[in-house]
Amino acid sequence: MKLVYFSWIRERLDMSDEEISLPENVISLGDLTSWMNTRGDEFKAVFEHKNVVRIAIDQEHVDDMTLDITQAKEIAFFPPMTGG
Amino acid sequence: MKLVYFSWIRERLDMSDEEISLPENVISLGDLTSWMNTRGDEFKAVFEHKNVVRIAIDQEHVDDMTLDITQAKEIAFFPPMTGG
Amino acid sequence: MTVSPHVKINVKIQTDDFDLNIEIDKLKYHNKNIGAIVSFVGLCRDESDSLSALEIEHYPGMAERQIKNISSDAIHKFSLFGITAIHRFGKIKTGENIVLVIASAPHRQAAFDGANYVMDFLKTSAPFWKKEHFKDGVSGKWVDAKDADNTALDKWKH
Amino acid sequence: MTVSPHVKINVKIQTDDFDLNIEIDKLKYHNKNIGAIVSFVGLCRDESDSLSALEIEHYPGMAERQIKNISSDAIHKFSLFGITAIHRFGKIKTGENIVLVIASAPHRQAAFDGANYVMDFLKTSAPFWKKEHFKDGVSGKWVDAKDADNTALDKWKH
Repeated sequence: MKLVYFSWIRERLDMSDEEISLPENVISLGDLTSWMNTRGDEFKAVFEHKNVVRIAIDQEHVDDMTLDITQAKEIAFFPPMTGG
Repeated sequence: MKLVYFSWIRERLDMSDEEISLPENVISLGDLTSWMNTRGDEFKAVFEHKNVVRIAIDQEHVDDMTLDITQAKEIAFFPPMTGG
Repeated sequence: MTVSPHVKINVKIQTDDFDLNIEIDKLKYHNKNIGAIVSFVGLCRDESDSLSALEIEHYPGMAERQIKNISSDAIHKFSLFGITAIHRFGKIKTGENIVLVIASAPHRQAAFDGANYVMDFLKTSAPFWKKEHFKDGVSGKWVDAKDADNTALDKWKH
Repeated sequence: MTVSPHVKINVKIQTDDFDLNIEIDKLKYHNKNIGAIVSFVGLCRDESDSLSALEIEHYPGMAERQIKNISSDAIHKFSLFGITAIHRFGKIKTGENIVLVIASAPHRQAAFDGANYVMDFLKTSAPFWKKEHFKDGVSGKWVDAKDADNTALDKWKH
């Protein structure tokens, strides 16, 4: 699975994307964000702010933490958008 | 005093403007429209429709029939505007 | 409310067409605080292919002055940097431009409101009259004022 | 509601600037039923001369698709003929254009509403992020999302 990062989340994690294999017990979107929070200090600094991290699964904006993500190809994490 | 006419009022009266001397008893805007109504069939056909004739005194839109018009230089009569 | 020294009002009543890019450049000139520019262009529709042209009559002098006043109102009401308003007169064929209003402002909603406000007044309160010429050669018909336009104007009265 | 065969949606995410006249001509092409065209141009303000440039990042693919969906929504919601939406990315200097939205419609209010609706979504829901670069050389700062923009979006939810 590909994870992609934008804006200050990309800068904080010092990478724009990565390929990962999910642990077997990560099924839902909520499982994923909880697991991300355990991946080290930089990840924790991002994912402890649950209210500012926005998520897209396969380029669709989502906010339902119970969604099954095991079939997703690409999951993106980014702060609130500031376009226009 | 100059009277000017626009749109179908101009066409109906068959003139775009005219110089007139007001009768002495014409003081207010209401007096003027009543007098216009007596100037023949074509004037009557226009000025009997009081609700559709709009008026500007010296290029300012007005609707107060009690206004004193004796000092006006130019009075315009036209139907509701349809610009834009 | 204070008005910026950058404030610009450009009003023209003309037979010629206008160029939107050029008019926007004039409003932008020497002002880097503009964050939003909203433009409205009104065109002559062919009304299901029945219309051949519009003929637009106006009251010279009064039209310019009134549109300048309305533009100045809009600038104060919405804290705009500028308004450009150009209204054509004479014969206008289907598909051609009739009217242009541009509002520039620091922020988005002010620019939208400013352009919309000036257009509502142009539709109902500026001394212009439209006559329709039809393709079947039937002699011209003066356009009636629309209740909807007057209702649109009422929304600013609060 | 039926959608006219004339309906056009043009969405581009690009580094280059855009030309408003050219984009309007594309929307008008072969359609003489358009009575109103509203354009919004968003620019990079210099914030009292402190800003030197914005850097805009976007999510390629998702940005295009989402703006196309929003444009299609707007066309159905307001019975428009077309929407053009162009958003630039990369480094944008003060005074330069950032974003363009154009809505074409038979009538005035639909065109205003259509352009305003698409802009509200671009501000809050399209995957773009802005970073400010200041003249004093202080390293860039990511722009925070504004509550006002989210409130503006809420007005369409009824």
